[in-house]
Amino acid sequence: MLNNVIMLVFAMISVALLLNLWRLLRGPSLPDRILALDTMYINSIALIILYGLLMGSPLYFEAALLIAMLGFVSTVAVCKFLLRGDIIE
Amino acid sequence: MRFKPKFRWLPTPYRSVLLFLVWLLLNQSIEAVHVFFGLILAIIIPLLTLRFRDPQPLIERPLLALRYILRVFGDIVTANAQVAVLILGPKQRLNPAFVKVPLDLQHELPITILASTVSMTPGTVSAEIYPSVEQLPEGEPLPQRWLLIHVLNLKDEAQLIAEIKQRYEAPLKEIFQC
Amino acid sequence: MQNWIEWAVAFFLLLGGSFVLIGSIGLTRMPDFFMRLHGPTKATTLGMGGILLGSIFFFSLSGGVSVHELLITIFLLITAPISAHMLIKTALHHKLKAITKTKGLDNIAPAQSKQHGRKPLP
Amino acid sequence: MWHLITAPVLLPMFTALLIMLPPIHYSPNRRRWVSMISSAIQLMLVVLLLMQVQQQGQLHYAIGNWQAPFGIILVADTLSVVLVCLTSFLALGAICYGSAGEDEKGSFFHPLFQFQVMGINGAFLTGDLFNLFVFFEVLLIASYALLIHAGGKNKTKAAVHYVVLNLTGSAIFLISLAVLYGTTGTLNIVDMAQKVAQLPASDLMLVKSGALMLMIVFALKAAVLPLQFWLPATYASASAPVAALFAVMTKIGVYALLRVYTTIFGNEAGELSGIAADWLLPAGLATIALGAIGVMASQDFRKLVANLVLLSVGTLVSLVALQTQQAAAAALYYTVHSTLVTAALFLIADLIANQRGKAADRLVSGRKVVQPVLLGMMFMVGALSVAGLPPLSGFVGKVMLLQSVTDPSSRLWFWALVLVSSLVVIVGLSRAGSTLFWRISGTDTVAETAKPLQVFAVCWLLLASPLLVIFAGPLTELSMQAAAQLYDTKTSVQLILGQEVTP
Amino acid sequence: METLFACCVGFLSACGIFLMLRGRTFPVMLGLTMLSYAVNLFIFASGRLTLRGAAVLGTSEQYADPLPQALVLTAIVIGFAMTAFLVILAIRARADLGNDHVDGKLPDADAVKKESR
Amino acid sequence: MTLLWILLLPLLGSLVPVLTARWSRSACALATAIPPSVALMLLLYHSSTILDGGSIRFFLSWIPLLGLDITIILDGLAFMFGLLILGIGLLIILYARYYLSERDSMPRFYAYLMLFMTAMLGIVLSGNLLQLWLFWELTSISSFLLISFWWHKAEARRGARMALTVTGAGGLALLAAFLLIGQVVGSYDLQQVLASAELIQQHAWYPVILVLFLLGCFTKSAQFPFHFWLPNAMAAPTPVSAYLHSATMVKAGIFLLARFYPALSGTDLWFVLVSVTGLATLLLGAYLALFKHDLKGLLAYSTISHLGLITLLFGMGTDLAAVAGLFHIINHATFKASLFMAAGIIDHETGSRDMRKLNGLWQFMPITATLAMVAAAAMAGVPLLNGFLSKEMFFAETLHQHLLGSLSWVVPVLATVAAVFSVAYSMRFIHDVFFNGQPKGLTKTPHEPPRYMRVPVEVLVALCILVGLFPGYLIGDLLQAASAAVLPGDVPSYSLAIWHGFNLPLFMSALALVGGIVIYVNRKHLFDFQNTLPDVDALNSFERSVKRFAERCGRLYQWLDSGSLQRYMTLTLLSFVILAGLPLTDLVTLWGGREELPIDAVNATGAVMLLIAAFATVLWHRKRVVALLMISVVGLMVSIAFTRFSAPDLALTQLSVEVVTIILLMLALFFLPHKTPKQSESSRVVRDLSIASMVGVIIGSLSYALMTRPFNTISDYFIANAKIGGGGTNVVNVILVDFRGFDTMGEIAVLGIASLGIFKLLTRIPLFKPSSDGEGRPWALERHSLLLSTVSQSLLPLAIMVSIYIFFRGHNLPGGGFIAGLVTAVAIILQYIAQGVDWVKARMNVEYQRVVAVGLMIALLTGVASWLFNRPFLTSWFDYFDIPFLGKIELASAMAFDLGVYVTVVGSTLLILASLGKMTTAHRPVHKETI
Ligand code: NA
Ligand code: NA
Repeated sequence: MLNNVIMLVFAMISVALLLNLWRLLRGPSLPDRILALDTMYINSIALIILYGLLMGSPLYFEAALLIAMLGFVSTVAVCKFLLRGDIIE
Repeated sequence: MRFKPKFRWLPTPYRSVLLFLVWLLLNQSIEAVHVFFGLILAIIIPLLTLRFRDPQPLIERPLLALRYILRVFGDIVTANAQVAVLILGPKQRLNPAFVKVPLDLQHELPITILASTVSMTPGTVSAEIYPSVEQLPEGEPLPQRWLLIHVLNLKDEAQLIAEIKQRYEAPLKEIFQC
Repeated sequence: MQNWIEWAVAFFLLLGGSFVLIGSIGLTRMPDFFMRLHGPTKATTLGMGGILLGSIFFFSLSGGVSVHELLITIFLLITAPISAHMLIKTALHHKLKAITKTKGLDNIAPAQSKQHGRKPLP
Repeated sequence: MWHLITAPVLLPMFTALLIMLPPIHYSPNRRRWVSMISSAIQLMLVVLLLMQVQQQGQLHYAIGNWQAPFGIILVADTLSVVLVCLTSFLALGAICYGSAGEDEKGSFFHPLFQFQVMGINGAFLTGDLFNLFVFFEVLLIASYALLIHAGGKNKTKAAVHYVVLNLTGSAIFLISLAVLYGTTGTLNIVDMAQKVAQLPASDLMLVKSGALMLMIVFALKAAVLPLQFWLPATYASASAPVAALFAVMTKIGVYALLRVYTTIFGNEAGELSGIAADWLLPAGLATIALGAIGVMASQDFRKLVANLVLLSVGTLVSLVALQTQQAAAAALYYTVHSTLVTAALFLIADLIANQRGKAADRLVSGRKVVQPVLLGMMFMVGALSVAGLPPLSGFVGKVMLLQSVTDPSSRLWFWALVLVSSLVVIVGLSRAGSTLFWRISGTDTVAETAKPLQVFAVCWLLLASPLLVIFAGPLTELSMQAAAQLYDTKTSVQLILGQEVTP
Repeated sequence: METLFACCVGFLSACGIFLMLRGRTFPVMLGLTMLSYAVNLFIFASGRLTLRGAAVLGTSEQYADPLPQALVLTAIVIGFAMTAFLVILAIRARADLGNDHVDGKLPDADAVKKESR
Repeated sequence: MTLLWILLLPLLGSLVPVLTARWSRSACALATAIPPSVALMLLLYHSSTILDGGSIRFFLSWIPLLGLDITIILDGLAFMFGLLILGIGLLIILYARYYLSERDSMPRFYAYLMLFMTAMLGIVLSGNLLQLWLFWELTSISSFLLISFWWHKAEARRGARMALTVTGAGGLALLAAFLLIGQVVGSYDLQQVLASAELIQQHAWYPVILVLFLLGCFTKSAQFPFHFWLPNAMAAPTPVSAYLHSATMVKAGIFLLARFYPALSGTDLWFVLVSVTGLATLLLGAYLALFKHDLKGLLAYSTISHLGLITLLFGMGTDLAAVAGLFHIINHATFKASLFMAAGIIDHETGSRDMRKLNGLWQFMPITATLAMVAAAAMAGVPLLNGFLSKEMFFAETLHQHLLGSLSWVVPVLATVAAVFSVAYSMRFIHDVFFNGQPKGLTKTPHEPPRYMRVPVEVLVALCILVGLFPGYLIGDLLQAASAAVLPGDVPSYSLAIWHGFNLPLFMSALALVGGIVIYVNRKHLFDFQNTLPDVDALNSFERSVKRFAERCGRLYQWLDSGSLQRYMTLTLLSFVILAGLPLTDLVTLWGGREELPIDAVNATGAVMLLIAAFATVLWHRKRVVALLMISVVGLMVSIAFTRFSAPDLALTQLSVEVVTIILLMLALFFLPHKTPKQSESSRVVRDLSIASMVGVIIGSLSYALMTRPFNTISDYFIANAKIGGGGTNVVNVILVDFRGFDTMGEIAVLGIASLGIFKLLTRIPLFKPSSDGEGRPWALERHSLLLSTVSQSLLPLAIMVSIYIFFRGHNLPGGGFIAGLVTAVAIILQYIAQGVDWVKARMNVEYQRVVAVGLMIALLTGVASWLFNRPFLTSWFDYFDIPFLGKIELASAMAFDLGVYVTVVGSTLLILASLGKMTTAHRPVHKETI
């Protein structure tokens, strides 16, 4: 049963990722795209956690943690770029 | 309101506790080695990064803080259901709005917590805190500050403002005693 | 016991998955940027919480302890509002159009001109 | 004593780091002296290493005590150690020249210089293909940074091309390494040679593809037509000591070609033996032609010298393509000669440019140089040597390489190109020299005379040329011995892999 | 799966190469980044694809080939260093030469109308 | 050994004038003369052996591998030439002492002259082909220096370059010839070569060898059509002309003809090539000499003509002709050197060499005039002078040849014609200069030269007369010995008498004398005719053609190397397509037999996202920010792929690097345009697309082919030994820090160096700060967001905690120093982003380059530490310790190494990003900030 559930959730996340990609491509504005990218980062955390479940291995946890941290930093950086041009001032 | 730490070697006790827990969480173990190193790191890291922390009011009422956290968690869960409904429901029914909420809080940490809470709870996202006091000359009195929020589906502006102030801002003022 | 945990895992995973999906649907469906922002910021965060809880339960199935997923949840809870804040700031700065029926649009202007008597640094 | 083989890599690295740390980094003089003294020590150590190799034959050193083919090994045979000696000799000269003031025109001159030496030496000594890639990158990144030393539009412009092309080259390098690893399952050069010899038929073409890709990479580094475009601008715009050091950089490409296409795809590679020759020979010959054309076409002296480098590369690559022991020996001797003399010419060009006012090193009439006798003699020695005229080292090299070509069809082209290009070089250099020293316009103005360290550096490099002639007997023997060692893959396999090969 | 993987690698390389052939520094940097993704995947694939086999001892029965992974790690770091250098070099070139063309000068047709910024 | 000294003395002698430069001119000249005098004496010391027909040999091994050994052979031929070189050389030293003015650098002149003397002696004494070539080239070089002695004169520079070019080309041909000979014979030893005539002449390469050899000889000896350099070499000081261009260097080619006569002559090809060239040169030189108004020009063409004569003699192939050739070499050297010296005296004392100005000098300088007239008469072949004798022999030989078959009678006729012109120009030299009215427009009043300046001329003219009168007595033995050395067989009998009775040669001589006078008297018509011919100025046309050649090269080079990176890239990639692609076309199927893994929907989704994002990056690459976001997706998907295919370490690294790269690119974008202007023509786009797709197809195919093939790898060893040998369970990490730690050390060095380079790039950068973004929107006014700063402050300790965790687990689980370093760095960068440089700098004023150095040093010293245990560099060590209460703890040297990695990564990343970030702040690096 669990396997089927995991596959189902996989499908959900995949659809979510595709939706994010659609928004990313569609825009129309830059903030829209950044938002889409940020969401994509978070959704891929879900994806990786699910991989971990599927393989029964906790080895992928750090990747998820890192995406959470780094995705945040990169979103913030892009926003800062659009706001001020200069990220580090 | 208190800025000064009680112990010089433990300037931010709650942060240290948090770090200690994080270490145990990371290692998923309460073996002696990990506890030992966790303690050491929980003391050393705050000392190392102390300089990277602007003086902030310290938590005076930890229990209240815990209650606040639990309340916010609850709010997140319940309210997310509402948002889900809003998202999936017909778009025409939504009444988005920008609302400005006057702030009584003055310090950065409490304001940040408030703004974050607002963002995490249903239907609202913090947009701006203004005016910015970044370049405010020293000694000048702080002006009245506002929190601009975007609401996904506004029913009653006054009620929303009141709820935010009473449900979140007031406890924060208590916790930080400011 | 085993069975109960399995059910819990399934429940949390499905819950999480659904919220993640809903968040992304919101991102796709909503008519303007400000409204799109709500879905990912909240629903997705909660959804992540669900999935991570599911994961915690899952690994306890095999007898192990896996609680570090909590960290990710905490992390997301701290950062998601900030990301949202930065994004909406950017959107306001870019003067993105909100749909016409948005109320309080006049509240934006004062928030944008935030000089405080002094000239800003370059 | 058995760690001596690591010295050419570790000592420059250590020096670089030392120079960046207190208390050395405080004053320019300390940085200079540490750099110079360390280079001198390095030279002594590598000479010791050469003697060691002479006594004991090919040496190898398993880094981390992990034996080949599993760990990375350093291999010191005569070929590689001679080239390391060459690098150390050259580096000492170039550092002395730089220490006369050029080093303070930008930051980190000495550390970067030492890092580059580290990369070059590592590339010569490593016995592992991926490690070769790493050292290529070390020397490349250091060269990028050194190229822009002292700044200027031309440098920036040249650097963009140089960097982008080399990055492409690095990407190709990685792909070819992956192909070779994916088929042979190893990265050690000698081990790969063994594996290639026993390759299943279905993998042959894959390996060939990878091997030829590798040739692109090395040809790009060596600057062989049509991959040579980065060279003239890069060498001509780099500041003098840097350009001098760069003179050895192309030779690393040649060395890698020689190593890989003799050891791995050499005579014992079965189906794949000699796959590079068909491509390399025409490319090398065309490069000779291009270099000669470039020498005639050059509008300034440094460009001219850069084209001389190109010419020498063409010659060397043609020799490599011949895949004979004699050719390899000739290539080694010629490498030593051409590297030192072109390096010296870069320095001389700088001295001349400094004394000719606005005309600098452009081949137009200009101010009279302040030290005509000194610079004239230096120029003369360098020019004679590089043109392959007696009594300096060029002629020995030329005779040796002409003699080494015995295959009738390649001889015709090779001889024709080498001899005609020699003539063109004579014409080009005599034009350049007479313009630089003899076509005088404008009034004499006081310009800075060459500093003692600079003069020493140039003499140091130029001195090599007569020495290479006087001791040509033993040195050619040494080259021959190096070539023999290079071609003796069987002994290498035995020494490095021992009896047992399979893990 | 291998087919799909190979297609991705090939497509990424093609995209990277196309971008590297552009005339401005920024697309070249993008192309380089893309190409290094492709190269990294390529090296990685030279150890063959393995599901459920992270090369951590005791976690599975069959391990993915660890050596290409180590090589890719080295390649990633070196690629990062190189890209970083190129990026700053591009800035420097723009500052020194007044435009962001890889040749340091605008092609003739374009030289007439000034840079947009 | 004395032989070696004959060579070494002049070489050392080239130092003497430099050392004695401060002495008086006479003392300097005297000192310079000592070494060649001694050498001459040494040479004469051997005269008895040589004149008896013997030879002396000296051997010193030098470069046996090349067959180049120092071999000196003194035989008759070498002896004869040695006498000429040293003897005339000494006279030239004396002459030059007076010829050179105070302004000229006498030491420099003498040094060059001695160098030349050495080279020339080297040629004639060489017993080894390669050694001979060595000295051959040295003569070219030293003659270049001597011709360009007055370098401030354009014609001197040009003449020197021209001579160098022509003789240099010949030298290279000669080298080729020698190498071929060496390969045919199997030795470069002269005696062996000379003994292998048959071998050489029957070899298929003989024609090539001969042509190359003759190219060398003819260029040096100014034979038609390479004669043009010699007249232009007259820009040299006259002593040089007298020495090099009449007596010695130009004879080097002739010498070679004589030297290799036994080995190469005797074939039809030799006859045709040598004699026809000689004949043509003889005629052309004689004819043109008449029309030169420059005294030295006349002599130069006359020299060409006489060299042609000698060449013709050697070409005829009879033994007697060779003897005559040798004889004429001596004679020509004596009279031509004296004529040149006389011309130099005239030039010196009148300030002009133009025969149109020079007239009636007899009255001003009767002694010099007499000497010159005697020498000119010898040149004309007037009886009782040495020139007459050899010319007689020459005429006789022309009658005995069968060069042109039935037309062979043409040769003596043409020889006579040439002799006619020879008489005519000699007449002109005598009459036009010393008589023919009064000088016109001279700047000086002519007078006799200093006493000793005339001595050399007197000596040579005396020789002309004495040899003319007593040939057998004076020169017989020498000629005999030289002939014996040249001729393979026995020397034929010949008589060096003045009178052979009335015969055809005598008649030809008489005809020449009369004809010459007639022509000279009627020269007006001939001059008029000559004036109608186009004037060929060899010097200018040579300069022009060199210039045109250079320009052509320039254009060709420009065309090849257009300075366009796109073209370079295209070429590079095309090479890739060809070289990597061609072998693949030989592959029947890409599939290698390994079964594929099944595709699942999630992977397919990931792949689709990757492809779409990559495509979008390309599609929108001109909107740079958008492209940046798209490529982030690609990076993310690549990381996920790594996760999917069991490479967690890769995923972690890729992710961290990805984010840092994006931040970097964004920092960069601030200084770059935000949009790429549309520029590429569609043809270029199509071209690029096709290249890109070809490369893509090749890489994809290779990848597929690899993945579907089974293979054996050394990796099994790593898996087996990671724990027991490396002490870690994360095999990838153990490979990184242990098995292949050396790679990692190189890799962090690269990172460190890159950061230094970046720091360098940013110093003194001329900055401009855009005031608005790509759409012209001004930047937001608020610098730092309150929320962001507050949160980033609290994230820092958390991130550091995480990085410490990642660092420590790396050895056993995914993680390690590199990733930990990047996490730390990103956390600090977040502080920079959130609160700015000032804020961070106030709290942490670290010079990151120092951090980089420390990190690398830690890694390096960790590696070196294993030396203490007598283990190779980077040998790892680990052990487990039982600590009370805490339990078992593993300590490994790999951790120290990884710490180095960590510190380097933090330092480098921050150095890169913070340096760039600082560019827009008050803290931006200034020039002074070195190291
Ligand atoms: Na006259
Ligand atoms: Na006259």
